[in-house]
Amino acid sequence: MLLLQEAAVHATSAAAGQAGESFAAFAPWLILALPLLGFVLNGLLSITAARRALPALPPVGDPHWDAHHEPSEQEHHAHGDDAHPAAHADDHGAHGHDAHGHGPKPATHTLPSFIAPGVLIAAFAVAVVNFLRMLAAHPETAWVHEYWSWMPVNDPTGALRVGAAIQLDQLSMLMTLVITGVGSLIHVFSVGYMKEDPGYPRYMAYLNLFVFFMLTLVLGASYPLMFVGWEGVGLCSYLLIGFWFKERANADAGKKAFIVNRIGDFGFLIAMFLLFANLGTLNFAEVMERAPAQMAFGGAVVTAVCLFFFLGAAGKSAQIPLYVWLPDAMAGPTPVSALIHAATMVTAGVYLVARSATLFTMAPVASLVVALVGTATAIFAASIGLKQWDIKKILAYSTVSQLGFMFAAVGMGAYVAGVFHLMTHAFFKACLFLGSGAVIHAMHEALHHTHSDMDAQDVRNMGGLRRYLPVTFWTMGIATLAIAGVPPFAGFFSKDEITGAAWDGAHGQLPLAAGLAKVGIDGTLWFGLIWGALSIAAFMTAFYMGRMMIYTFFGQNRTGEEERKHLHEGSWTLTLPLVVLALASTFGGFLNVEREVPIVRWFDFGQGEALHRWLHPVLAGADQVAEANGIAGAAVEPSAVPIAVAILLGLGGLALAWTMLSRRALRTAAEEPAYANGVERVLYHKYYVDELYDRVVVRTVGWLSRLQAGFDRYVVDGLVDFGGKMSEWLGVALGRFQTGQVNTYAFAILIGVTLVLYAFVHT
Amino acid sequence: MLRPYVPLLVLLALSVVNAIFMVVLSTVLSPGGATKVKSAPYESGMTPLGNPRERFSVKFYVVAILFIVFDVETIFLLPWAVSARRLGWAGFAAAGIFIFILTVGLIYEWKKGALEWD
Amino acid sequence: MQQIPLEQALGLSALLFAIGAFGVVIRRNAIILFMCIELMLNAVNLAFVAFSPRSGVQGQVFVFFVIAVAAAEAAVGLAIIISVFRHKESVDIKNFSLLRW
Amino acid sequence: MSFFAALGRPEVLDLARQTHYFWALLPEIVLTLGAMLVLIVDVIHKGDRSEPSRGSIPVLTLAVLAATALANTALFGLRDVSANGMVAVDGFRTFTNFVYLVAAALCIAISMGYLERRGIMKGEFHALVLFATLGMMLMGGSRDLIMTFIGLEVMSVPIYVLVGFDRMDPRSSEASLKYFLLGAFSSGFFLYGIALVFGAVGSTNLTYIAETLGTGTDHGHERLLMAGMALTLVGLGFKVAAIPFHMWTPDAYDGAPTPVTALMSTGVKAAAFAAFVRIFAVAFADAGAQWVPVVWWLAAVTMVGANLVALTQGSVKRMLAYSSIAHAGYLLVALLSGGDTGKAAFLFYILAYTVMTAGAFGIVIANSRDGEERVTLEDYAGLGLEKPWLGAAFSIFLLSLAGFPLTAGFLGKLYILRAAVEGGQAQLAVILVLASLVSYFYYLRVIVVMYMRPARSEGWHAGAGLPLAARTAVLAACVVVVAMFFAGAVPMRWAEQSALSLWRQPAPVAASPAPASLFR
Repeated sequence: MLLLQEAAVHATSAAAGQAGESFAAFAPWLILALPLLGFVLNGLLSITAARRALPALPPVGDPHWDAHHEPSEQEHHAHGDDAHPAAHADDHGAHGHDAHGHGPKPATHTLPSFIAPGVLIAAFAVAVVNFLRMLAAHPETAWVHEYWSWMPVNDPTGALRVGAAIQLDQLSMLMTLVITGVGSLIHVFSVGYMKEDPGYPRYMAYLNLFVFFMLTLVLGASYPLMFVGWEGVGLCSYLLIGFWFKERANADAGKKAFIVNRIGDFGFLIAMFLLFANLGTLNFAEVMERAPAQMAFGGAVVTAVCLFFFLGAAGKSAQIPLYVWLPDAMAGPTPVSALIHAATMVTAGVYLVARSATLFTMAPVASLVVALVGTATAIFAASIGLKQWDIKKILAYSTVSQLGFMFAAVGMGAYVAGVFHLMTHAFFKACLFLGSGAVIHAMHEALHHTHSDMDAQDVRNMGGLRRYLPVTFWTMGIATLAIAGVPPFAGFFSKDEITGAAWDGAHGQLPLAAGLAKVGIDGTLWFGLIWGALSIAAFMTAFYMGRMMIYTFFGQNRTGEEERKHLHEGSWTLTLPLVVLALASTFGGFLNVEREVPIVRWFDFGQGEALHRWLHPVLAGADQVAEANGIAGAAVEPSAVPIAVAILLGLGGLALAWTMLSRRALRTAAEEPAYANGVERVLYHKYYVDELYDRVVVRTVGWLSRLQAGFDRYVVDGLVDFGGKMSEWLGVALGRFQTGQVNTYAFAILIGVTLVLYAFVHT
Repeated sequence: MLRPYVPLLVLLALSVVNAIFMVVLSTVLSPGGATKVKSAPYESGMTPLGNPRERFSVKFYVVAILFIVFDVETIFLLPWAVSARRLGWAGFAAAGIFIFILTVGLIYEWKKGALEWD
Repeated sequence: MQQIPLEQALGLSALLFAIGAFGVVIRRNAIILFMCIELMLNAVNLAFVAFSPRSGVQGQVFVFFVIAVAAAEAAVGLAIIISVFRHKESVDIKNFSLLRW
Repeated sequence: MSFFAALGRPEVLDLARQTHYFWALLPEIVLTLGAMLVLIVDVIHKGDRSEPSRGSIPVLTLAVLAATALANTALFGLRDVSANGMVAVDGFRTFTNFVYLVAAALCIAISMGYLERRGIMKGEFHALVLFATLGMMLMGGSRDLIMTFIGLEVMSVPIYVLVGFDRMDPRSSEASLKYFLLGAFSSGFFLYGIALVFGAVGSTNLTYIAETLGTGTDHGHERLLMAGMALTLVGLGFKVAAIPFHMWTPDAYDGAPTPVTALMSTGVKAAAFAAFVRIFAVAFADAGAQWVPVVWWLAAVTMVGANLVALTQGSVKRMLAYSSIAHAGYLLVALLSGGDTGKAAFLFYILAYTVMTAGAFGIVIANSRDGEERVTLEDYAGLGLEKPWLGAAFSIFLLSLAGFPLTAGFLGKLYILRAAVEGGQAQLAVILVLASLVSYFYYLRVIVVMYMRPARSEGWHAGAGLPLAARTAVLAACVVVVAMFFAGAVPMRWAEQSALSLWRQPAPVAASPAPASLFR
């Protein structure tokens, strides 16, 4: 009730308060409140379900995943009859295969199908209303409203004031649309994909909670609030990766993600402290206002802040060296991979950098580091993707690689390009992941009918699926063209803008190039390198995506005679989101077309570069910094070279894949070796980075913790024993020194007393 | 140098003298010779013979504890009694509160049965 | 009359306190441990009395409080020792190591 | 508080007038009378062996605590103009008094059912809890070192008994003996420290000490004062369980009946910290150059050491004991940060910590059965699935202890970090962050086990649960933990005002250092 009143009050006050602008937000709190409501309702349902269904609860296992792991093979047979039909009964009902006799589902398992997508679609609607209003008004300043004071107001020092405040500007608006829009589609897909799982309400509750935190992350008006969302999405990601937690590998993957993210969070926290210590505020608006005045351009402080923020971003967005958790995160249900580990959460790091554009513009060195790390990640992950067999692993490395592209963009100061690629990537990667989900779903169901223990995710076991899954094939095909960078699909434009920025930088035309020159670094060489590396990565992208499509959908089917009969498309809840996302992947790129570009000059999109103009107010601070320091980029000479190269590489990669692989007679996973030669072996094993980390980091930590385990036992007691020895030596007068528990403790206290006394008397 | 310690020495001497004096006095004044019963140490009615490892009843202990607590009470009451007039009603009230709290403790012990031997 | 110098009284107090503290560290009979603690408290009492001429008569009042507190502690402490004795038939603290690390 | 004004409460207290002590000590007086009432009522009922009366004792105890809380509100808005009263009359005392009362009430609430199960349902338990609470209030609210010492003993002696309350359990007795011996040992050091400070400054009155140190008067006994401060620090360090004075903590916490563990890790620690603040951050404030480096090391070692050792614990109860040591380190950081922000952060955190820790122990109780403590990690496997409410509540408490967003613990840690950064203790802030990163591991491990491992056997958790009153208390604790996050400004504002009042003591230096005691 209180919230409603607040909303009514602020709706009027905001309308009156925004001087000169007529943008009046429409209950933006609803965008946050709706997913939270969904979480609460689904959570209650899940608790009820867990309580009631407890004795009869079948063992939980991942229907789409478990066959993939060797240790689970035996188990697979043991509990297969319980877990698998539960996951597939949706289609079985129609086809009359299901002999397992599940009765009508209880309300706890039917209501979430309406609640979870319902709240998301409603939130999306609210976001659209706000978007239309913002489009009409195009306010130059961010709309910020504090709902209540979260951290103290009458702080005696007057320093830190953080309110529970929403910031609505062009950037957060865009992110909100992507999250709620793509999120709605993935929720719908989830209904089809997950509704037979015993943990269905719990799944939907987590998913809703994730969306809530993700929206908190993008809508929060300060770094601490962003951090709340940041931690929250991490938690949800952890819960969802380990959703089928009975499988040890899944739980381990969840833990891995969580722990790696903690390292990043450490960076985020340190960056916040540094910012607060230097600026005395953590609200976005105030930080961006004070930073140029209170911190030196290119100085150590702002560079440190940016680098620590980037450490946080690298953890969340899976950049070198913290990328290792993301491929393992594929242990979660496939819609989760689509939503969290492709479309939204992993892009939070890009959002963080774009949100802090002012700071990064002030720190050219940090920006260059971001760009270089992004580029290295892009090419590194793409090369691993060349030789993976698991369809989700291919997409996972592809995601890491594409995130590298985004970081390369925001690092080079091409914030719009980065955000643009973030958006198009959300479309086509979500489409690809959901498509792979549909494939796995179909494969798994077919394999289930013959009780085959083939791996449902290995492309070697697929082949020729386009005949059985036409909708999936066409939608994934479109998304593949998009990610490969074939014009006029979405990915082409966004990727071209990134490589174009690198090209410009190599010619000294980027503000960052001028900024680097100002601190004494010649950036042009670096930018040339970035351009080359990104081009190669784009080529690899086209190749491995082509490879995945060819192995999955073309050639002979390798699933098996009997299984083949059961391969078919899923229900409409599975296909509809695919179609919508494919459409978005087709047309999304035209949002930001440059009018002057020769090849697309034929299309006329108003003034062109809509996204640039849309995001301009958000980046105004960064532009001012650049101008004030005399590093504003020179007028960019449009060049056809990078565009021509980009088109050539995209098409070339696909063509090469087709010529090399389409004739190849592949055998099933059981027969076909995973790799043929040394290079392939290294790629297949992902450069052995996991093993390296295991040796260097995990074992060291394990060793350290065993050391700590022994600390109380050996060191403290050892100290006491040492003290005992000393006393024996001293103790002719004192008699024997007897160690016993209470004596030991008293002795420790006595040592403490001695130290404290010494410290006091000698200062 | 040692002058300030003279009172202490006097105290020490007096206590030694007193101890010797008591022992001598009882030897001189005691009638008759030592029988076996008479030479046995006096232990408040307990028979002093038997296995030294034999357990006492815990009642002894309870009574001892009660004694300590109520004994210590006097160290507060004695200084108060000495200057009761100067402290006036405020002092009286304070002492009253003190005794009241002790009384509650006594009631508790009584009801608990700590004062009964069996 | 001339007073005992403060240094000497404090020295004695510190010595007693140290003896008590060392006793706690090296003895293993719970009752003796407790007696050592009482010795420490009485060493403090001596210090209070020694400070009294200079810092005010409260020093002597504090001693009363300390004695009373010590008596209460003694009552409780001995009860605890008895309760432990009933389990172990011993008051040797070396035997008490059910709880560790 | 016009209610108390109508009863004749003066607006301004002058503790030189002894009748004013009635108002200054009103909560303590109510609590004393209530505790004696509980004691007597129980023993009288026992006379007629009427078993049904058993249930009324906890209710009566809670009523006494409520009455005390009400009496505590009489302190709102009171000012104290006397220089040398034995008790402080300020917002800091009001705030911390509430913390002790909350701790005691939670302890009583979660003990319901537990005592019966272990066959130790005796009225003395409740009376002793009340007396211990009285000791906490005296210790944390005192403005005189001797009063602090007496408060400490009034608190500790009942706790010694409570730790060994389950006489049939050798672990309980053993824990009691260890805690008693080491507690008495450490209070010896504390008392010696008091004696030396008394000798050096000439008074045990905290205000007087602060003024004397503040004016920089050369009292000519620098060494005595230093040694006195050092030994006082040791005594307090023991009670707050800072490393290296912590070694009793895991044993005593582990062996004690769980509700007592809850009280020890919350109320006792809060009282010791309140005294710590009053003695070090106020009275010895101007000797900061001497004690700050020492306490800095204590805080750093405590945070790092406790978290590392906690990693290796297989028992949840023992893990919580080490966690409580680690939290002592965090609170020391708040204390070191100095200034009003540091004190306010301290108050906020101690409140949050009390609620979440007591709640966590409530779940430990819920998970144990007829006389049998189920405290190992394996005992918790599957709890989250079979008892979703218990699992959810425990997760909330553990996440809060770890400092996860959406909980009071997160906000509390953030306040401490902010205070530390402002107060120039940035290194400590970094250590705190690193240490709590480590702590995530062992807190989350429990949650992982609860949700991701099957129970030991079919129906293993069938008997887990709490009686209604205890359930209500745990639920309330959950709500408070979450509410303190979302409405963090409300308790924070209160904490700030309370912290401010600590520094706004009027207290002009009186000519005579003599405290206005009853024995004047």
